Amino acid sequence: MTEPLLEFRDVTIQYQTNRGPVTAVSGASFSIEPGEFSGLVGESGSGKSTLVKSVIGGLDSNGEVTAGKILYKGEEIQDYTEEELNEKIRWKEISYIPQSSMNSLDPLQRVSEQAVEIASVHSDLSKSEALERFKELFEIVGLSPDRIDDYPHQFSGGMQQRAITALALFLDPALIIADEPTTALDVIMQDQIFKYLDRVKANTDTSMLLITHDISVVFESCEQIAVLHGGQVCESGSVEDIYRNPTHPYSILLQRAFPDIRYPDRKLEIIEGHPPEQLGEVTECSFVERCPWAVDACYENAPPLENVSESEQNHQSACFRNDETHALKGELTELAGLTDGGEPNE
Amino acid sequence: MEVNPMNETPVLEIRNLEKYFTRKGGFLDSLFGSSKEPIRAVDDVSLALDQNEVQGIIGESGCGKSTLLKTVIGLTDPTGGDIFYKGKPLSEFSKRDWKEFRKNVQIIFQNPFESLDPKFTVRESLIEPLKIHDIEYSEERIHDALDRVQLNPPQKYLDRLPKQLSGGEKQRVSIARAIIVEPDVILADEPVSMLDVSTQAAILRLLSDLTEELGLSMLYISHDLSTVSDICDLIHVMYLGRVVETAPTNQILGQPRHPYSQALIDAIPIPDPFSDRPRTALDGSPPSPEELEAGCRFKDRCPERMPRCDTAPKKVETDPDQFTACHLHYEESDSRPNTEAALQGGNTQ
Amino acid sequence: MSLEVGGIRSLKDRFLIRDVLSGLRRLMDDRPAKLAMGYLSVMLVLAVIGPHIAPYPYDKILFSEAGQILRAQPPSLAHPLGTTSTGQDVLSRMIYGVRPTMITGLLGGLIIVTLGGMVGITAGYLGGQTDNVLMRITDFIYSIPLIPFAIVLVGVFGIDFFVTIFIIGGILWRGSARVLRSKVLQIKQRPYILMTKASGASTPYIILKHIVPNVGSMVILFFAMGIGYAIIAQAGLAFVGVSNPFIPSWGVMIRNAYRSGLVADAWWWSLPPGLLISTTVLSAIMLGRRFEVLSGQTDDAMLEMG
Amino acid sequence: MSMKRYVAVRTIQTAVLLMLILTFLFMLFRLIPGSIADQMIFQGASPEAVAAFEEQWGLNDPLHVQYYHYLVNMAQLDPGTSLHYRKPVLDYVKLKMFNTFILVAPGVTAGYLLGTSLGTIMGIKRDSLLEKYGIFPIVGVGTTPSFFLAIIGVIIFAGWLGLVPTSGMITPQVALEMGEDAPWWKIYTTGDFLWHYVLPFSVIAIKYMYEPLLIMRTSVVEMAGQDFLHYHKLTGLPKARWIRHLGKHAIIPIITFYPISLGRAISGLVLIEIVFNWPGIGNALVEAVLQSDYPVIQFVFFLTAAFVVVGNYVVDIVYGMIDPRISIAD
Repeated sequence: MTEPLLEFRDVTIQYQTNRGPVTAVSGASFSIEPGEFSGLVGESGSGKSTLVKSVIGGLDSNGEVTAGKILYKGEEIQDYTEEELNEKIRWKEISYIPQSSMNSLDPLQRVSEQAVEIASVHSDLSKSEALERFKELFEIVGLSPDRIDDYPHQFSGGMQQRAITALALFLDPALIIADEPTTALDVIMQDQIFKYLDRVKANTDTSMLLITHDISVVFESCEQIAVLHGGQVCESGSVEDIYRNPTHPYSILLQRAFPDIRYPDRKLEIIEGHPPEQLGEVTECSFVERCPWAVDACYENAPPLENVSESEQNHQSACFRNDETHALKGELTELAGLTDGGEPNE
Repeated sequence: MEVNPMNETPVLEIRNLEKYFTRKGGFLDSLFGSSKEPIRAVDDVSLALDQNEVQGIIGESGCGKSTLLKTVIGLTDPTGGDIFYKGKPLSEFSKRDWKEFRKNVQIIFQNPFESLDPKFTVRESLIEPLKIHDIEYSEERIHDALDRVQLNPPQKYLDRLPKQLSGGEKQRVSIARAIIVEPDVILADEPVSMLDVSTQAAILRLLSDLTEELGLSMLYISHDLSTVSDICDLIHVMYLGRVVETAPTNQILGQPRHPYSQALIDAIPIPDPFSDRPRTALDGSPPSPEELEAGCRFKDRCPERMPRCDTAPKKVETDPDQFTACHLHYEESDSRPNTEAALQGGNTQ
Repeated sequence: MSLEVGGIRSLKDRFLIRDVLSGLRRLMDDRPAKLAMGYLSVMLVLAVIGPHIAPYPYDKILFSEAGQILRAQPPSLAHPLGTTSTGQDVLSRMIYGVRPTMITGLLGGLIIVTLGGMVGITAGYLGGQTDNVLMRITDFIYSIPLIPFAIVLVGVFGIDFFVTIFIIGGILWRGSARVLRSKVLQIKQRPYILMTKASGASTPYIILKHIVPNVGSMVILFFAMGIGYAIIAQAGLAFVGVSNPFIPSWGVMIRNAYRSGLVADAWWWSLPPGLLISTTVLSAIMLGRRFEVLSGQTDDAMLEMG
Repeated sequence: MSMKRYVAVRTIQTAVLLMLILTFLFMLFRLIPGSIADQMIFQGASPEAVAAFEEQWGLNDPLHVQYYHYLVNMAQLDPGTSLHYRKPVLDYVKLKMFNTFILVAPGVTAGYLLGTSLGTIMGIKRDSLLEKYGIFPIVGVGTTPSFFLAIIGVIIFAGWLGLVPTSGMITPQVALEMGEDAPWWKIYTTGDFLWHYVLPFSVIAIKYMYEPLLIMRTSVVEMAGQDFLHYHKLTGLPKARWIRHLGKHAIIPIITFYPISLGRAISGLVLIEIVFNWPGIGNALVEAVLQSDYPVIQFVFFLTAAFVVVGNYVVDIVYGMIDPRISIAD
């Protein structure tokens, strides 16, 4: 196995508040291999945005990685200063597609000017070379190249999203972090964006970390997936393994909460409650309050991520009842009256 | 207002509804000689909602679906066509009719975070519609409403302010507020789109159960076909102000006839890594509603574009109960004179 | 039945009381706010009882034992703040001056926030032509420089203490009107207002029950700022001399000190009233600002005043 | 809205506003108790002068004709003759205007520059000691009446330290020595003028630093939280460059606030001029009011109001040019 491109090792991130430290991420581990598209899934409050911010230094001033390591190409980057991040990481190595693409371009500057500025900071490209390259990228993301000199307000929401995607691809980064890149868009627009990202995947070695609440998007576009709940990684592995054999109760339920247009009559699973806000150290499974199968042990310790089976590489789940989940799932099928049609490839 | 005992009259009917926004042309516009076309946000929309029926209106943002809802509920006046409540047109409403209508037609909005007055407790939010409609109420009625939306026990929630509720709980209170006056019709404007998926299913199921239990009719608006399939009996697909296709839910999901409906369904991601769904074939985004050309509004993005598309298509019954406004589905000889006004859909049944 | 009627009444009562109480409770947890509140309370008490506890009548000319007028005496035990050039006790004048200052502030603030609130909320909520007309009027008021205008009006039409307050209030409402309007424009698009509207509630009902409570903290901020700016403007007019010179306000004191030509020498005469003006204004504005911040509103209102 | 349209709208609005102010003034001075002619005679004007005055303003005509004459006179910048000084108002006011201008323009500008830079620093370095405690003296200045600030200055720097004169613009002796024939601008080049100038200038700068400082501080904090600046930071722009971006956006509220501030500056300036006995239009206005010199009052008041209105207009146009959302139609 090669060295992972980006690796989180037992990362804990806390925010200092006047009520004490709030733990947004606790003991999270997972990694991204070169050339791979990886999805990080969780609902609001799961800590997924905090986790990605810790990589490129976007944490709020009261937030800090208090334990664990973030390794990029083997080098620890969690303690990098702003200057070091600017020098070594940002855009040269890791670029970023923000959630709020609508407001992420400077309204007072032409889009091309913003691209040229990035190029002048991070590369040796001349202005004309930079513009040439930016035009090519506009074409790749499905925008007309002669619109690079427009102001952001002249673009629609979907077009701004594409321009932001072009900027992320601009300097050939090794990794793109995309934070809910399509949440604000309509389905057709979302699919168009992913069409172009598919193209990137096919034609370059760039890896991507896709942060989203939408498990369908990850199943369709990524190879690896990590499911996050209440700051803990519940389960991680290849999308095929997790689809076929979800093991953590949260992944099992989350997967069944998503509508599948092929089975419009399937009853959707409901997960009661919300991810908890963790004050101080986390000493239990963050899903315990919402879990239908919680036992006493779940309150006493946070379960570690463990391999699920010998046969599935890299498939890990953090649940004390990993071995029993097949039986539990059966119970669920009965409870929810799930039709067999909902479980292809079993 | 009399109620037809046979229920043959739809509870709510919209006939050829139009809502055009004229852009403010003042003294200065005439100075610069720029006279502007009105924005046709809702253009010739017709539908009929029977008792205890749930219909969905699906379309991308900007297609006019929210304007349609606001027009139906009387927040803005239509510029053409009419709305009928139990057979009576809104344009002929007396003051009393309006009062009756406003009690019986309730709305639920998209954003749960702004749907409740931040200064009102849950109790006050629930009492307010009763007070406005001069309905006598008891503590029981309020408890009952919270019970129905599964906020248990009610005492726990009554004195909370909205900021002390989660998004899902807020939306439940909004629903309770809507049903507490015992309406006939609920208009729902994407009530789950801002909630987490784990909560979405719960709210959808709640709405579905409530319409069944209380015999409500509902008009449900959404941009997302996948979430409404469970709840709606009939679906209207809307594109740039017009309804392009109307069909029962399973029929439209299984065999969409309009290329736009097809594209909408094809673009929905499938939670299955083995599905191999092809990406959408559509490029670009909808044109601005400010500069619409004659003919079919979808023609510039349509993979099936033909010369005929420059005339407005009429709506034909392509399959039983399925109405589609597309030239693909009827011969030229069928077409009536191609003025837009003459081309009405047959979708009012 | 009684329960229902009680329900309605308690709703209305509790509604307002709850808001004010929770605001006050939050203020009391805040040290600077407590300090400002304490200071203003003392000022209010002095405004009521000041003339009764002042050591001397403010206009009494004091003589030394030798029969000489005590002109511009520096601070001493008998006169902790010294005397004026005409032999009056500065401390007594200061205490007398609290009352006109507080009247100016409260009345001025009230006028400002009432006019501004009415114009801003009406314009914002009704929109259309009403909004257009009201905002053009506001623009017009914005073009009037307050002090020159007041000088002209008061100078030409005669000098009266209350007239100056009305002029000040009649101009300074413009800032609050503008900000409140834009706030109301935002609020009226919120679903809860649309919902109430769709259920057939009347416009006055919506304004009173939903709009006003939701701009309440901002209204209070403008009231506080109005107090401050009215006091400053009034002092300015008194200093120019276009205010009733026989009302012993702090502004008049500074004017007298300045006109006596002793302003640099008799610092005990001119500094105390000026400092009191500053601290009073500061306390009022800070209190309003804390209230607004603690009520969770934004602070964009702060600078649009005046 | 296109830029052309935007400019047209603002131009028309401004013209209407100026007309409104003129009309308002016209009505105001027709409401004055007693006739102006009586007032003139009371002040010792000759009957001929009274007649000339009535002729110029058409005072014996019906109101609408008077209004017409009034507008024509004002449009020709001919506001009549001062009742007190017996010379054309414009001649009398011209020099006063210059005196005011030379004090207020550099003073307010210096205040703006200082306030904006300090505000930027405070906004960027939040939680620093400067931000935490530096705000107190600033707010203190903001809540102190401008004339009192000036008096404190006089007490400390003129009275106690004796560094500068207490009042005036020039020592009379110096002015006299220059002689009658010296060009009018000569006195502004003397060291004596500068000596008189320092204190009022500093007071104005300090007083008008407060608002831009607070606005800039809030604006910088607010802007730093904007998505596009966050994004720009994550693209790895060096700090200095990023701050330049931030500043460009954060300064917009300052620009839009400028006319309001200017209006207030003019208002407060009257008081500062009086403290320093500075021979500007503020002093002229008070003097004219005390002498019931209506033509002067009318014109000076119009000047100050027009200054605010036109300032507002210029700023709006500049703002329109900076922001492509206004200047480039989509």
